Amino acid sequence: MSRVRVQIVDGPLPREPSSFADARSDADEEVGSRIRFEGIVRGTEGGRTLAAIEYEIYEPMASRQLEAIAREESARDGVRSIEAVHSRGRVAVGEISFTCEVRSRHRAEGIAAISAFIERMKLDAAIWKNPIFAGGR
Amino acid sequence: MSRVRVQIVDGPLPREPSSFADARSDADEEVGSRIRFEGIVRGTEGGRTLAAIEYEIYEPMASRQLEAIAREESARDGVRSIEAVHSRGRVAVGEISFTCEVRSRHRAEGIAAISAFIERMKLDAAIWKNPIFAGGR
Amino acid sequence: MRRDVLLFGPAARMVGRDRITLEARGPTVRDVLAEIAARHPELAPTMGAARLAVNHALATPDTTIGPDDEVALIALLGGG
Amino acid sequence: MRRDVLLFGPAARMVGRDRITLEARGPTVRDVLAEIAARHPELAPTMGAARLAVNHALATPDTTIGPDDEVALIALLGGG
Repeated sequence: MSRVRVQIVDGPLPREPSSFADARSDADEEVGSRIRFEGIVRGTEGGRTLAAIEYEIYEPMASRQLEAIAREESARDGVRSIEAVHSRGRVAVGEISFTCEVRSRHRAEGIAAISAFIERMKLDAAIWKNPIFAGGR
Repeated sequence: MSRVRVQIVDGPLPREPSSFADARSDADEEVGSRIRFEGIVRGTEGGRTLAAIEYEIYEPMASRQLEAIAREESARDGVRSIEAVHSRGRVAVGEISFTCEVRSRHRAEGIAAISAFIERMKLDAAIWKNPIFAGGR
Repeated sequence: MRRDVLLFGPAARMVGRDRITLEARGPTVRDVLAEIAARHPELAPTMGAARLAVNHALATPDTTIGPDDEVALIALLGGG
Repeated sequence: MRRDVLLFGPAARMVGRDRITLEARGPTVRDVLAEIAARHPELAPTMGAARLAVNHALATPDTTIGPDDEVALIALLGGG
Protein backbone atom coordinates (compact mmCIF):
# COMPACT_ATOMS: atom_id res chain seq x y z
CA MET A 1 0.00 0.00 0.00
CA SER A 2 2.95 2.30 0.50
CA ARG A 3 3.85 4.93 -2.04
CA VAL A 4 7.31 5.85 -3.19
CA ARG A 5 8.63 8.77 -5.19
CA VAL A 6 12.20 9.62 -6.12
CA GLN A 7 13.35 12.65 -8.04
CA ILE A 8 16.61 14.21 -9.26
CA VAL A 9 16.32 17.99 -9.60
CA ASP A 10 18.75 20.55 -11.03
CA GLY A 11 20.16 22.94 -8.42
CA PRO A 12 19.08 23.59 -4.82
CA LEU A 13 15.80 22.21 -3.50
CA PRO A 14 12.93 24.33 -2.22
CA ARG A 15 11.90 23.95 1.38
CA GLU A 16 8.43 22.52 1.04
CA PRO A 17 6.39 19.81 2.62
CA SER A 18 5.79 16.66 0.63
CA SER A 19 3.36 16.78 -2.25
CA PHE A 20 1.85 13.56 -0.86
CA ALA A 21 -0.10 15.60 1.69
CA ASP A 22 -1.72 19.00 1.57
CA ALA A 23 -0.77 21.74 3.96
CA ARG A 24 -3.09 21.17 6.89
CA SER A 25 -4.55 17.69 6.95
CA ASP A 26 -3.24 14.25 6.01
CA ALA A 27 -5.77 12.38 3.89
CA ASP A 28 -4.43 8.99 5.03
CA GLU A 29 -5.97 8.38 8.47
CA GLU A 30 -3.38 5.71 9.25
CA VAL A 31 -0.58 8.27 9.25
CA GLY A 32 0.41 9.39 12.74
CA SER A 33 3.96 10.49 11.95
CA ARG A 34 5.61 12.53 9.24
CA ILE A 35 9.38 12.94 9.33
CA ARG A 36 11.29 15.13 6.94
CA PHE A 37 15.05 15.28 6.63
CA GLU A 38 16.82 18.10 4.80
CA GLY A 39 20.50 17.88 3.95
CA ILE A 40 22.14 21.29 3.68
CA VAL A 41 25.54 22.25 2.26
CA ARG A 42 27.79 23.27 5.16
CA GLY A 43 30.27 26.14 4.95
CA THR A 44 33.46 24.15 5.48
CA GLU A 45 34.94 20.89 4.23
CA GLY A 46 38.07 19.51 5.86
CA GLY A 47 38.80 22.92 7.41
CA ARG A 48 38.54 24.81 4.09
CA THR A 49 35.84 27.38 3.31
CA LEU A 50 33.33 26.14 0.76
CA ALA A 51 31.32 28.17 -1.75
CA ALA A 52 29.18 25.29 -2.99
CA ILE A 53 29.06 21.62 -3.76
CA GLU A 54 28.52 20.35 -7.27
CA TYR A 55 26.67 17.06 -7.26
CA GLU A 56 27.46 14.65 -10.03
CA ILE A 57 24.84 12.00 -10.66
CA TYR A 58 25.20 8.94 -12.85
CA GLU A 59 21.81 8.40 -14.42
CA PRO A 60 19.70 6.35 -14.74
CA MET A 61 21.68 4.29 -12.24
CA ALA A 62 21.23 6.68 -9.28
CA SER A 63 17.45 7.05 -9.73
CA ARG A 64 17.03 3.30 -10.03
CA GLN A 65 19.03 2.76 -6.84
CA LEU A 66 17.11 5.38 -4.87
CA GLU A 67 13.82 3.91 -6.05
CA ALA A 68 14.87 0.40 -5.06
CA ILE A 69 16.00 1.55 -1.61
CA ALA A 70 12.77 3.54 -1.12
CA ARG A 71 10.67 0.57 -2.17
CA GLU A 72 12.50 -1.77 0.21
CA GLU A 73 12.36 0.61 3.18
CA SER A 74 8.69 1.40 2.55
CA ALA A 75 7.94 -2.31 3.05
CA ARG A 76 8.61 -1.88 6.79
CA ASP A 77 5.49 -2.44 8.85
CA GLY A 78 3.63 0.84 9.30
CA VAL A 79 5.45 2.85 6.63
CA ARG A 80 2.95 4.53 4.27
CA SER A 81 5.15 6.59 1.94
CA ILE A 82 8.72 7.60 1.21
CA GLU A 83 9.61 10.56 -0.98
CA ALA A 84 13.20 11.54 -1.73
CA VAL A 85 14.63 14.33 -3.87
CA HIS A 86 18.32 14.89 -4.64
CA SER A 87 19.97 17.87 -6.29
CA ARG A 88 22.14 17.61 -9.37
CA GLY A 89 24.73 20.30 -10.14
CA ARG A 90 25.69 23.27 -8.04
CA VAL A 91 24.17 23.87 -4.58
CA ALA A 92 25.51 26.84 -2.60
CA VAL A 93 26.38 26.80 1.09
CA GLY A 94 23.19 27.02 3.19
CA GLU A 95 21.02 25.54 0.46
CA ILE A 96 19.27 22.19 0.49
CA SER A 97 20.76 19.38 -1.61
CA PHE A 98 18.63 16.46 -0.44
CA THR A 99 15.26 15.86 1.18
CA CYS A 100 13.60 12.69 2.37
CA GLU A 101 10.14 12.48 3.84
CA VAL A 102 8.58 9.42 5.43
CA ARG A 103 4.94 9.08 6.48
CA SER A 104 4.16 6.20 8.82
CA ARG A 105 1.74 4.93 11.42
CA HIS A 106 4.09 5.56 14.33
CA ARG A 107 7.27 7.49 14.85
CA ALA A 108 9.58 4.50 15.42
CA GLU A 109 9.27 2.91 11.97
CA GLY A 110 9.44 6.34 10.35
CA ILE A 111 12.75 7.13 12.03
CA ALA A 112 14.09 3.65 11.20
CA ALA A 113 13.09 3.99 7.53
CA ILE A 114 14.47 7.50 7.02
CA SER A 115 17.76 6.61 8.75
CA ALA A 116 18.17 3.42 6.72
CA PHE A 117 17.29 5.18 3.46
CA ILE A 118 19.96 7.84 3.99
CA GLU A 119 22.63 5.39 5.12
CA ARG A 120 22.03 3.11 2.17
CA MET A 121 22.02 6.04 -0.26
CA LYS A 122 25.38 7.25 1.06
CA LEU A 123 26.83 3.75 0.83
CA ASP A 124 25.62 2.75 -2.63
CA ALA A 125 24.01 5.45 -4.75
CA ALA A 126 25.94 6.72 -7.78
CA ILE A 127 26.13 10.32 -6.53
CA TRP A 128 29.34 12.26 -6.01
CA LYS A 129 30.26 15.53 -4.33
CA ASN A 130 32.63 17.95 -6.01
CA PRO A 131 33.48 20.69 -3.50
CA ILE A 132 33.84 24.20 -4.90
CA PHE A 133 36.04 26.14 -2.50
CA ALA A 134 35.66 29.85 -1.88
CA GLY A 135 37.90 31.66 -4.38
CA GLY A 136 38.00 28.88 -6.99
CA ARG A 137 38.44 25.10 -6.67
CA MET B 1 25.25 28.56 21.10
CA SER B 2 22.19 26.46 20.48
CA ARG B 3 18.74 28.01 20.37
CA VAL B 4 15.59 26.59 21.84
CA ARG B 5 11.93 27.53 21.41
CA VAL B 6 8.86 25.86 22.86
CA GLN B 7 5.27 26.87 22.24
CA ILE B 8 1.78 25.72 23.19
CA VAL B 9 -0.79 26.69 20.55
CA ASP B 10 -4.59 26.40 20.55
CA GLY B 11 -5.92 23.89 18.02
CA PRO B 12 -4.17 22.14 15.11
CA LEU B 13 -0.73 23.27 13.96
CA PRO B 14 0.06 24.60 10.50
CA ARG B 15 2.44 22.67 8.34
CA GLU B 16 5.34 25.07 8.03
CA PRO B 17 9.07 24.97 8.25
CA SER B 18 10.73 26.39 11.34
CA SER B 19 10.87 30.13 11.76
CA PHE B 20 14.55 29.71 12.66
CA ALA B 21 15.40 29.49 8.96
CA ASP B 22 13.98 31.14 5.89
CA ALA B 23 12.55 29.16 3.03
CA ARG B 24 15.57 28.54 0.85
CA SER B 25 18.84 29.06 2.67
CA ASP B 26 20.03 28.38 6.21
CA ALA B 27 21.89 31.37 7.64
CA ASP B 28 23.91 29.18 10.03
CA GLU B 29 26.71 27.68 7.91
CA GLU B 30 27.36 24.98 10.51
CA VAL B 31 23.94 23.42 9.88
CA GLY B 32 24.09 20.40 7.59
CA SER B 33 20.91 18.68 8.78
CA ARG B 34 17.37 19.78 9.50
CA ILE B 35 14.92 17.19 10.79
CA ARG B 36 11.26 17.89 11.35
CA PHE B 37 8.82 15.56 13.03
CA GLU B 38 5.06 16.06 12.78
CA GLY B 39 2.68 14.11 14.99
CA ILE B 40 -0.74 13.66 13.40
CA VAL B 41 -4.00 12.47 14.96
CA ARG B 42 -4.76 8.99 13.60
CA GLY B 43 -8.28 7.85 12.73
CA THR B 44 -8.58 5.02 15.23
CA GLU B 45 -7.74 4.46 18.90
CA GLY B 46 -7.94 0.95 20.33
CA GLY B 47 -10.05 -0.18 17.36
CA ARG B 48 -12.62 2.63 17.73
CA THR B 49 -13.13 5.40 15.16
CA LEU B 50 -11.91 8.76 16.36
CA ALA B 51 -13.19 12.20 15.42
CA ALA B 52 -10.50 14.15 17.24
CA ILE B 53 -8.23 14.29 20.25
CA GLU B 54 -8.57 16.99 22.84
CA TYR B 55 -5.21 17.80 24.39
CA GLU B 56 -5.24 18.90 27.99
CA ILE B 57 -2.14 20.79 29.12
CA TYR B 58 -1.21 21.70 32.66
CA GLU B 59 0.49 25.07 32.43
CA PRO B 60 2.99 26.46 33.17
CA MET B 61 4.31 23.02 34.12
CA ALA B 62 4.21 21.55 30.59
CA SER B 63 5.98 24.50 28.93
CA ARG B 64 8.67 24.49 31.61
CA GLN B 65 9.23 20.77 31.11
CA LEU B 66 9.43 21.03 27.32
CA GLU B 67 11.86 23.93 27.61
CA ALA B 68 14.06 22.01 30.04
CA ILE B 69 14.10 18.95 27.79
CA ALA B 70 14.85 21.06 24.71
CA ARG B 71 17.65 22.86 26.52
CA GLU B 72 19.21 19.58 27.67
CA GLU B 73 18.94 17.88 24.27
CA SER B 74 20.29 20.94 22.48
CA ALA B 75 23.49 20.58 24.53
CA ARG B 76 24.41 17.52 22.46
CA ASP B 77 27.51 18.10 20.40
CA GLY B 78 26.57 19.49 16.99
CA VAL B 79 22.97 20.44 17.80
CA ARG B 80 22.27 24.07 16.82
CA SER B 81 18.56 24.51 17.55
CA ILE B 82 15.46 22.72 18.79
CA GLU B 83 11.97 24.09 18.24
CA ALA B 84 8.86 22.31 19.51
CA VAL B 85 5.18 23.24 19.30
CA HIS B 86 2.30 21.34 20.91
CA SER B 87 -1.43 21.80 20.39
CA ARG B 88 -3.85 22.48 23.21
CA GLY B 89 -7.55 21.63 22.82
CA ARG B 90 -9.24 19.89 19.94
CA VAL B 91 -7.26 18.52 16.98
CA ALA B 92 -9.23 16.60 14.35
CA VAL B 93 -8.13 13.36 12.71
CA GLY B 94 -5.49 14.06 10.03
CA GLU B 95 -4.38 17.31 11.64
CA ILE B 96 -1.05 18.03 13.28
CA SER B 97 -0.90 18.12 17.09
CA PHE B 98 2.85 18.35 17.61
CA THR B 99 5.94 19.40 15.69
CA CYS B 100 9.60 19.27 16.60
CA GLU B 101 12.43 20.54 14.45
CA VAL B 102 16.12 20.06 15.09
CA ARG B 103 18.95 21.74 13.20
CA SER B 104 22.39 20.21 13.64
CA ARG B 105 25.80 19.82 12.08
CA HIS B 106 25.25 16.21 11.06
CA ARG B 107 22.26 13.93 10.76
CA ALA B 108 23.20 11.53 13.58
CA GLU B 109 22.99 13.99 16.48
CA GLY B 110 19.84 15.52 14.99
CA ILE B 111 18.07 12.15 14.92
CA ALA B 112 19.31 11.36 18.44
CA ALA B 113 18.09 14.72 19.78
CA ILE B 114 14.65 14.62 18.14
CA SER B 115 14.08 11.01 19.24
CA ALA B 116 15.14 11.75 22.82
CA PHE B 117 13.04 14.92 22.97
CA ILE B 118 9.88 13.08 21.91
CA GLU B 119 10.47 10.09 24.21
CA ARG B 120 11.11 12.32 27.21
CA MET B 121 8.07 14.46 26.43
CA LYS B 122 5.83 11.39 26.28
CA LEU B 123 7.28 10.08 29.54
CA ASP B 124 7.19 13.24 31.64
CA ALA B 125 5.37 16.23 30.17
CA ALA B 126 2.06 17.25 31.76
CA ILE B 127 0.03 16.72 28.58
CA TRP B 128 -2.97 14.40 28.31
CA LYS B 129 -5.02 13.04 25.43
CA ASN B 130 -8.81 12.95 25.63
CA PRO B 131 -10.08 10.94 22.66
CA ILE B 132 -13.30 12.18 21.08
CA PHE B 133 -14.89 9.23 19.33
CA ALA B 134 -16.96 9.57 16.17
CA GLY B 135 -20.60 10.05 17.20
CA GLY B 136 -19.85 11.48 20.68
CA ARG B 137 -17.46 10.38 23.40
CA MET C 1 -4.18 18.12 56.62
CA ARG C 2 -6.81 18.29 53.89
CA ARG C 3 -5.45 18.80 50.42
CA ASP C 4 -6.72 19.27 46.90
CA VAL C 5 -5.13 17.18 44.16
CA LEU C 6 -5.69 18.15 40.52
CA LEU C 7 -6.54 15.39 38.03
CA PHE C 8 -6.20 15.42 34.24
CA GLY C 9 -6.98 13.31 31.19
CA PRO C 10 -7.86 9.63 31.72
CA ALA C 11 -7.43 9.89 35.52
CA ALA C 12 -9.98 12.71 35.68
CA ARG C 13 -12.37 10.64 33.54
CA MET C 14 -11.92 7.56 35.75
CA VAL C 15 -12.74 9.50 38.89
CA GLY C 16 -15.36 11.70 37.21
CA ARG C 17 -13.82 14.90 38.59
CA ASP C 18 -10.79 17.08 37.87
CA ARG C 19 -10.01 17.67 41.55
CA ILE C 20 -10.14 15.43 44.61
CA THR C 21 -9.78 16.39 48.26
CA LEU C 22 -8.23 14.06 50.78
CA GLU C 23 -6.51 13.83 54.15
CA ALA C 24 -3.17 12.03 54.00
CA ARG C 25 -1.42 10.37 56.98
CA GLY C 26 1.70 12.46 56.50
CA PRO C 27 3.06 15.48 54.62
CA THR C 28 5.12 13.75 51.93
CA VAL C 29 4.39 12.93 48.30
CA ARG C 30 4.52 9.25 49.25
CA ASP C 31 1.78 9.76 51.85
CA VAL C 32 -0.48 11.57 49.41
CA LEU C 33 0.02 8.98 46.64
CA ALA C 34 -0.85 6.21 49.16
CA GLU C 35 -4.01 8.06 50.18
CA ILE C 36 -5.08 8.57 46.54
CA ALA C 37 -4.64 4.84 45.90
CA ALA C 38 -6.62 3.95 49.05
CA ARG C 39 -9.51 6.34 48.42
CA HIS C 40 -9.79 5.85 44.66
CA PRO C 41 -9.51 2.17 43.77
CA GLU C 42 -10.67 3.10 40.24
CA LEU C 43 -7.20 4.64 39.79
CA ALA C 44 -5.36 1.58 41.10
CA PRO C 45 -4.16 0.30 37.69
CA THR C 46 -2.46 3.65 37.04
CA MET C 47 -0.92 4.32 40.46
CA GLY C 48 2.18 2.17 39.90
CA ALA C 49 3.64 4.75 37.51
CA ALA C 50 1.92 7.80 38.99
CA ARG C 51 3.85 10.79 40.30
CA LEU C 52 2.87 14.09 41.87
CA ALA C 53 3.74 17.54 40.68
CA VAL C 54 4.17 20.05 43.49
CA ASN C 55 3.97 23.65 42.35
CA HIS C 56 4.34 22.56 38.73
CA ALA C 57 7.47 20.43 39.18
CA LEU C 58 7.70 16.64 39.41
CA ALA C 59 8.42 15.74 43.05
CA THR C 60 10.26 12.79 44.59
CA PRO C 61 8.42 10.51 47.07
CA ASP C 62 10.20 12.13 50.03
CA THR C 63 9.27 15.70 49.13
CA THR C 64 7.31 17.42 51.90
CA ILE C 65 4.25 19.27 50.64
CA GLY C 66 3.49 22.67 52.20
CA PRO C 67 -0.04 23.79 53.08
CA ASP C 68 -0.38 26.21 50.15
CA ASP C 69 1.39 24.07 47.54
CA GLU C 70 -0.46 23.17 44.33
CA VAL C 71 -0.54 19.39 43.89
CA ALA C 72 -1.37 17.51 40.67
CA LEU C 73 -1.48 13.82 39.82
CA ILE C 74 0.82 13.08 36.90
CA ALA C 75 -0.34 9.78 35.43
CA LEU C 76 -1.41 8.41 32.04
CA LEU C 77 0.36 11.12 30.08
CA GLY C 78 -0.19 11.40 26.33
CA GLY C 79 1.74 14.19 24.68
CA GLY C 80 2.90 14.14 21.08
CA MET D 1 39.79 -6.64 -24.80
CA ARG D 2 40.03 -2.88 -24.52
CA ARG D 3 37.37 -1.27 -22.36
CA ASP D 4 36.27 2.17 -21.30
CA VAL D 5 35.58 2.76 -17.63
CA LEU D 6 33.67 5.90 -16.57
CA LEU D 7 34.99 7.88 -13.59
CA PHE D 8 33.12 10.37 -11.39
CA GLY D 9 33.71 12.79 -8.54
CA PRO D 10 36.97 12.49 -6.57
CA ALA D 11 38.18 9.52 -8.65
CA ALA D 12 37.82 11.55 -11.86
CA ARG D 13 39.71 14.43 -10.23
CA MET D 14 42.50 12.11 -9.03
CA VAL D 15 43.03 10.70 -12.52
CA GLY D 16 42.33 14.00 -14.28
CA ARG D 17 39.84 12.40 -16.67
CA ASP D 18 36.26 11.15 -16.55
CA ARG D 19 36.99 8.05 -18.65
CA ILE D 20 39.93 5.64 -18.77
CA THR D 21 40.64 2.92 -21.33
CA LEU D 22 42.42 -0.27 -20.38
CA GLU D 23 43.02 -3.89 -21.36
CA ALA D 24 42.22 -6.32 -18.53
CA ARG D 25 43.59 -9.87 -18.21
CA GLY D 26 40.12 -11.37 -18.12
CA PRO D 27 36.45 -10.54 -18.67
CA THR D 28 35.25 -10.26 -15.05
CA VAL D 29 34.66 -7.30 -12.77
CA ARG D 30 37.54 -8.58 -10.61
CA ASP D 31 39.92 -8.48 -13.59
CA VAL D 32 38.94 -4.93 -14.52
CA LEU D 33 39.24 -3.66 -10.93
CA ALA D 34 42.73 -5.24 -10.70
CA GLU D 35 43.76 -3.55 -13.95
CA ILE D 36 42.47 -0.14 -12.78
CA ALA D 37 44.48 -0.50 -9.54
CA ALA D 38 47.62 -1.53 -11.50
CA ARG D 39 47.39 1.25 -14.09
CA HIS D 40 46.28 4.03 -11.79
CA PRO D 41 48.25 3.97 -8.53
CA GLU D 42 46.76 7.42 -7.76
CA LEU D 43 43.46 5.57 -7.15
CA ALA D 44 45.06 2.95 -4.88
CA PRO D 45 43.75 4.40 -1.59
CA THR D 46 40.18 4.16 -2.90
CA MET D 47 40.28 0.76 -4.59
CA GLY D 48 39.70 -1.27 -1.44
CA ALA D 49 36.05 -0.21 -1.31
CA ALA D 50 35.61 0.35 -5.05
CA ARG D 51 32.99 -1.51 -7.08
CA LEU D 52 31.99 -1.50 -10.71
CA ALA D 53 28.59 -0.77 -12.15
CA VAL D 54 27.85 -2.73 -15.31
CA ASN D 55 25.01 -1.29 -17.36
CA HIS D 56 23.95 0.91 -14.42
CA ALA D 57 23.78 -1.86 -11.81
CA LEU D 58 26.34 -2.70 -9.12
CA ALA D 59 28.10 -5.91 -10.17
CA THR D 60 29.70 -8.68 -8.11
CA PRO D 61 33.42 -9.51 -8.63
CA ASP D 62 32.55 -12.62 -10.66
CA THR D 63 30.26 -10.84 -13.11
CA THR D 64 31.42 -11.24 -16.71
CA ILE D 65 31.43 -7.99 -18.66
CA GLY D 66 30.24 -8.12 -22.28
CA PRO D 67 31.94 -6.17 -25.09
CA ASP D 68 29.20 -3.50 -25.33
CA ASP D 69 28.49 -3.14 -21.63
CA GLU D 70 28.81 0.27 -20.01
CA VAL D 71 31.25 0.13 -17.09
CA ALA D 72 31.61 2.73 -14.34
CA LEU D 73 33.85 2.91 -11.27
CA ILE D 74 31.74 3.32 -8.14
CA ALA D 75 34.06 4.74 -5.46
CA LEU D 76 34.17 7.70 -3.08
CA LEU D 77 30.42 8.27 -3.18
CA GLY D 78 28.93 11.35 -1.57
CA GLY D 79 25.17 11.58 -1.82
CA GLY D 80 22.98 13.38 0.70
